[in-house]
Amino acid sequence: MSSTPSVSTLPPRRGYFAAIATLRRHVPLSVGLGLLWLLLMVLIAIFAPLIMPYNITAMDLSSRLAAPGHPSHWLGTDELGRDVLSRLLQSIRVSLVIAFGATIISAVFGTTLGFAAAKFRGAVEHLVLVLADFQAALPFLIMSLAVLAFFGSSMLLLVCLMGFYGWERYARIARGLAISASSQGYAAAVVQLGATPMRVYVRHILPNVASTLIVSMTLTFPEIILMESGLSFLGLGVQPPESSLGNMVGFGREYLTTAPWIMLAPAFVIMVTTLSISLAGDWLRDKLDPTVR
Amino acid sequence: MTAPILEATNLVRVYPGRRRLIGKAAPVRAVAGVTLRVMPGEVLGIVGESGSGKSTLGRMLLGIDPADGGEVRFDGNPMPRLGTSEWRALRARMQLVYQDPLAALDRRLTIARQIGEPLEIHNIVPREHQQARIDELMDAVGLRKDQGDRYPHELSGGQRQRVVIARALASRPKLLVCDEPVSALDVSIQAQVVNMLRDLQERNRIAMVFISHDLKVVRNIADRVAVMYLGRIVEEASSDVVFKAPQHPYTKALVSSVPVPGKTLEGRMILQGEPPNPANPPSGCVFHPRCPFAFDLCRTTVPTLRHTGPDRTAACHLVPGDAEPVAA
Amino acid sequence: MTSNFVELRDLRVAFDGVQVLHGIHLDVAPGEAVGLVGESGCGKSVTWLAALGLLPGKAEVSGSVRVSGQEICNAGRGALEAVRGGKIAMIFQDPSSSLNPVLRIGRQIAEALFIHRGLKGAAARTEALRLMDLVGIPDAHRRFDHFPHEFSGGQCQRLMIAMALAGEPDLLIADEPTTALDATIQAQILDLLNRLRAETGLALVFISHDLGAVSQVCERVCVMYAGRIVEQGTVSELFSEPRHPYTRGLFDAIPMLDGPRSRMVPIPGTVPNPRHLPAGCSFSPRCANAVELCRHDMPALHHDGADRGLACHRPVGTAPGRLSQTRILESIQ
Amino acid sequence: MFVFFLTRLLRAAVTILAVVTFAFVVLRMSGDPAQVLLGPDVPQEAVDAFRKRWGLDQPLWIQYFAYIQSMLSGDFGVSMRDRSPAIELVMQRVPATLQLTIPALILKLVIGIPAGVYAALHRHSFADRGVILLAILGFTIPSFVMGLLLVLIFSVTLGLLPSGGQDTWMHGILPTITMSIGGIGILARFSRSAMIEVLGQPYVRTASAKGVTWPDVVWRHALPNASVPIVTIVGFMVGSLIAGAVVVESIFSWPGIGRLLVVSVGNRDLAVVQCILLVIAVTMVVSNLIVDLLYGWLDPRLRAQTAH
Repeated sequence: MSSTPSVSTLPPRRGYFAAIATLRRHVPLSVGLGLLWLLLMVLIAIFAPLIMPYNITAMDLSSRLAAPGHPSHWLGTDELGRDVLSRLLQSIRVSLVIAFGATIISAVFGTTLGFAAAKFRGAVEHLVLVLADFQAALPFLIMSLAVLAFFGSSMLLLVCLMGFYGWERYARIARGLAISASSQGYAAAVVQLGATPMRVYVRHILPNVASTLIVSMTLTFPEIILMESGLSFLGLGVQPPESSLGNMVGFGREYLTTAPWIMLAPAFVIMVTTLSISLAGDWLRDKLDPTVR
Repeated sequence: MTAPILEATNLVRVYPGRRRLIGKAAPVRAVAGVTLRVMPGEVLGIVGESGSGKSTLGRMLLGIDPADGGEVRFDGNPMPRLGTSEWRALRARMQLVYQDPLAALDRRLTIARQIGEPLEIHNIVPREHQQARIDELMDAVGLRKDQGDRYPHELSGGQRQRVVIARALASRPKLLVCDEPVSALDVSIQAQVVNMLRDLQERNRIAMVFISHDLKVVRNIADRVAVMYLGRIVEEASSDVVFKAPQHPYTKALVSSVPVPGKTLEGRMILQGEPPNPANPPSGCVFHPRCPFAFDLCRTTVPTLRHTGPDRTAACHLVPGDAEPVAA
Repeated sequence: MTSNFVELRDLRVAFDGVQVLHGIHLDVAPGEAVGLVGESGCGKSVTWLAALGLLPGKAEVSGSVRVSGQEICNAGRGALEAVRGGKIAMIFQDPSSSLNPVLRIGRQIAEALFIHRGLKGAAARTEALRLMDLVGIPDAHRRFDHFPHEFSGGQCQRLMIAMALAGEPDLLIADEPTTALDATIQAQILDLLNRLRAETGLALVFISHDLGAVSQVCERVCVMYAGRIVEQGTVSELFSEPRHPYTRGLFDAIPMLDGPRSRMVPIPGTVPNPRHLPAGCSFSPRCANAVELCRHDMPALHHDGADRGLACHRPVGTAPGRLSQTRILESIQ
Repeated sequence: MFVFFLTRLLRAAVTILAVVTFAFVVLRMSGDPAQVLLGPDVPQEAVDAFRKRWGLDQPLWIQYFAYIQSMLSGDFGVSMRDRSPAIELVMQRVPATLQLTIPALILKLVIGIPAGVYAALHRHSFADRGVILLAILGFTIPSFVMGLLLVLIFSVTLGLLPSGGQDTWMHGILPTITMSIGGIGILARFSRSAMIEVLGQPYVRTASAKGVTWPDVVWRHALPNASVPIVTIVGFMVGSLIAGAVVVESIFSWPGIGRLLVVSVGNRDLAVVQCILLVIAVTMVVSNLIVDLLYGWLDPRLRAQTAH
């Protein structure tokens, strides 16, 4: 009886090139390049130990501070004659692992607190509010500095600490969306059908807020990279002999006048990576935001 | 004589009001002592303007909003507490249809899965027969079988409301509360959905509470109509007579304010002023500040709901009625 | 024949290449009240937003809009601003969000008074208070310095009307002014519009989906469907003798308040998506009268008589069906 | 308004107490300051004497209450390193930090907000795209990278500006620019989206419909509404006037609070670190408080809800 307007019509599959053409139409060039770069970074993070030409601590004292383009050290060497390329690859791995782990922790922690605040209200909500106030009162870098300095830096502590970065953003989003869904929306409807709270949160609310949370993760992720590299730059993050992007920049700073490449290579990687994630995140948000469509 | 499926006595719902700058919060009595009953297979219409408490009342009848006073009995038994497993089990027998179907549907699940959700939750139909039941429901509300794997945003407003109704009917409930089910829809679609609701209600002998601000739609679907003003029922009668010969001045004004195509405004009874703030209701009859017929008694004494004729009640000092009020 | 205040000619609007308005011809004479009726998405609001240049930048508008003979379609900012508020004022559906939330209500009205009449200070205040009184805001003195959120929806709509009157316009466009309001408040606002028209000789364009509301304030009605005017005529002509099947369907779909409790009479199907308009007459898929011709040929709007117009190959017979006839007669009485 | 102000003040006090407690617990639990300060080879008697001297031999909660009590009486402890009151050490450094952060804040405001508003008013134009791209670049480049790049270009290569120190106003240029770039990007992006949001609101259409000229629509109707969200970000920036310079001060050897913090953390100078944390928390909390009050002033709708 009633005719249905066909809203989404998927393009027919016409092979690989058609797929690429479709992709080109839907993904702007800058975002595409960003995504490619991120893919490269992920591959490096996974395969770094296999593709590193040298051990990161291997010193080649005969060719210290070699400039990029050196036949056996493409990106040059540092003050101890260590291969910059190898250290860079390892640093990407370390920085990405920390940022990734921390983003996950932060998202899980924040979302859980947000849902708890929405479900129980009252005292739980107040507690979350106090925690968020606390976080707002003490800049994260300052707090991290204090904690790291006095507990000493370890990889585990660093990831856990960074895992507190940005949790309040997830908590706020999760709480807001859960409350709006429960007041008049789909979650209220499902409760009214007789569903248990578990079913409501796991089957309905979580999948619905997931996209928004993922977009937040694209915001948090580069910020955590920046935070970790900032700490490492100040000498309080990743400790030698281990190496991260920030700590490479920090040590390279000493040789700014004589061997700027030590610092420039990791600085470039940080910039392009955070830029790529930001571009991809913006694009993703526009795609997922129903009001834009 | 059959027993009512739903019986509400002296229902009260109080919201903690917005706090003032200085002083205490004024509580808002959204529902201020409502008594009503619905017989099996009967359609009770509730009309009123925004702020009259009709939506809150609907939610209280289903036990979704707890009562701060009075009680709701469903099928002779008191309403279990919100969130208990008995309460959840009872959902299979009473259902709600919302005003905004897009908000009430999970936009990440296909409509077939959503229609089938009550079956899963209440374990009503064995898994292998669920699909058949879903197809049957979709057919009953006028959706094609191939639309089952669509998502809510791919449907029109009318179709979405059909999905919500199908979902509400999945567990074969005995009571359906519809809160403004068609007011978000276009005129031409409204009629489709109302007709469908009426057919389903008659076919399955479902008792229904139909809440709306649209008198014309209520007139069409309800057997009996209750008119609400500021948390109270001011008049109740069969829908055939209540709009034809309204007794309460507010009902008269409501009927008079319905714009009828081809009729001009002249000779209409146009109420002055706006509904008062529920946090600070007027003394006496809450309608008296807007009532063209109000006299001294109205300003001091709250009129009680009395029988004013066979099967009809009104709460007005000007309408002669029984000596005994209706509710306890 | 000459002195139309506003003349729309072949007005077309497209958003992102999707045509939503397909050539609107419409005249408004001075002091006249015209209703624009149709379901959501039919283009009734877009018509006037486009005419006044109030659509967002991505909208492509073409055609001609003449106000007192002066062309303003796609005119410069200055030309449009000279017309807006001063010659043509507009009020909107959702009064509460249509008032600036951070400005005091008195200031918002005084702003319009300054722009169009150069009033300032005490003079502006006096005049603003008079307007607030005129539209029925009780206690205007005390509420002059209140913010919009301190007024109810109905009062916000009254304030919108006061603000619209501040420029002493010749035409007021009311875009679903009562849709968001309660029935008793709706009646008040309609009454107010009628009173103002009687007192000031203001012309009115009343945009609504509610045939009932339109018939209470308008003399002439245009019915729109899918971006086109499909039928027009005086209220009495149109309501006693609707010729277009869609108009008829709209009447039949309205349940009656009195009379027997009968099944409602819906129009089958749904409003078409402007991206995928059916071929031929846009209404043909939902039309019981449609024949092959309707499915590939778009009927043009033919005028017969001064105000009567119809765009249909297969109009409903002049003698309407029994059910509708009784209903319409009932409603005319 | 009064009730709102009181509850907000109470929340601020609770927050500051939480910060103090956090600082105390973390710093005291992490290790023995006596050992750190005196070195590993000092005889036990000396360590004990040091502990007694600083009250470190008492149970933790007594130390905590003693700490809070002395703080309430205006005593923020004494630096273990040079024996001068911690609060004096900290306060001496505040002007140097403000010399960088206030000009940086002004740069952020006068460049960021107009750029964002301009982009919003000219959506989809070339300028709009340019602003977005520069803004994203601005806040994705870490300040230490930006700082070092600027040093590399202006000091090392061109030799125009000094690379570190605080001797002349020339020394302040690079750190100020470094510090402002990220904020400019954030403010530009935020102002742009706030403005776009507001321009789509019905009341802006109303203003146009009543004949308000376009510049007045922007100035009198759109901007005041857009300023509500922008104030949040600006408030946060004002709050971090003292805390926001840690990295930049380290790069340019600028003797401000940030440097002091990094050095004190390295030395485990408890009193100084706690004092800095407290000063930072107080500025943040106070600026948040002011932002909340400003909201009420900017948006009358919130004034009505402030009791909650």
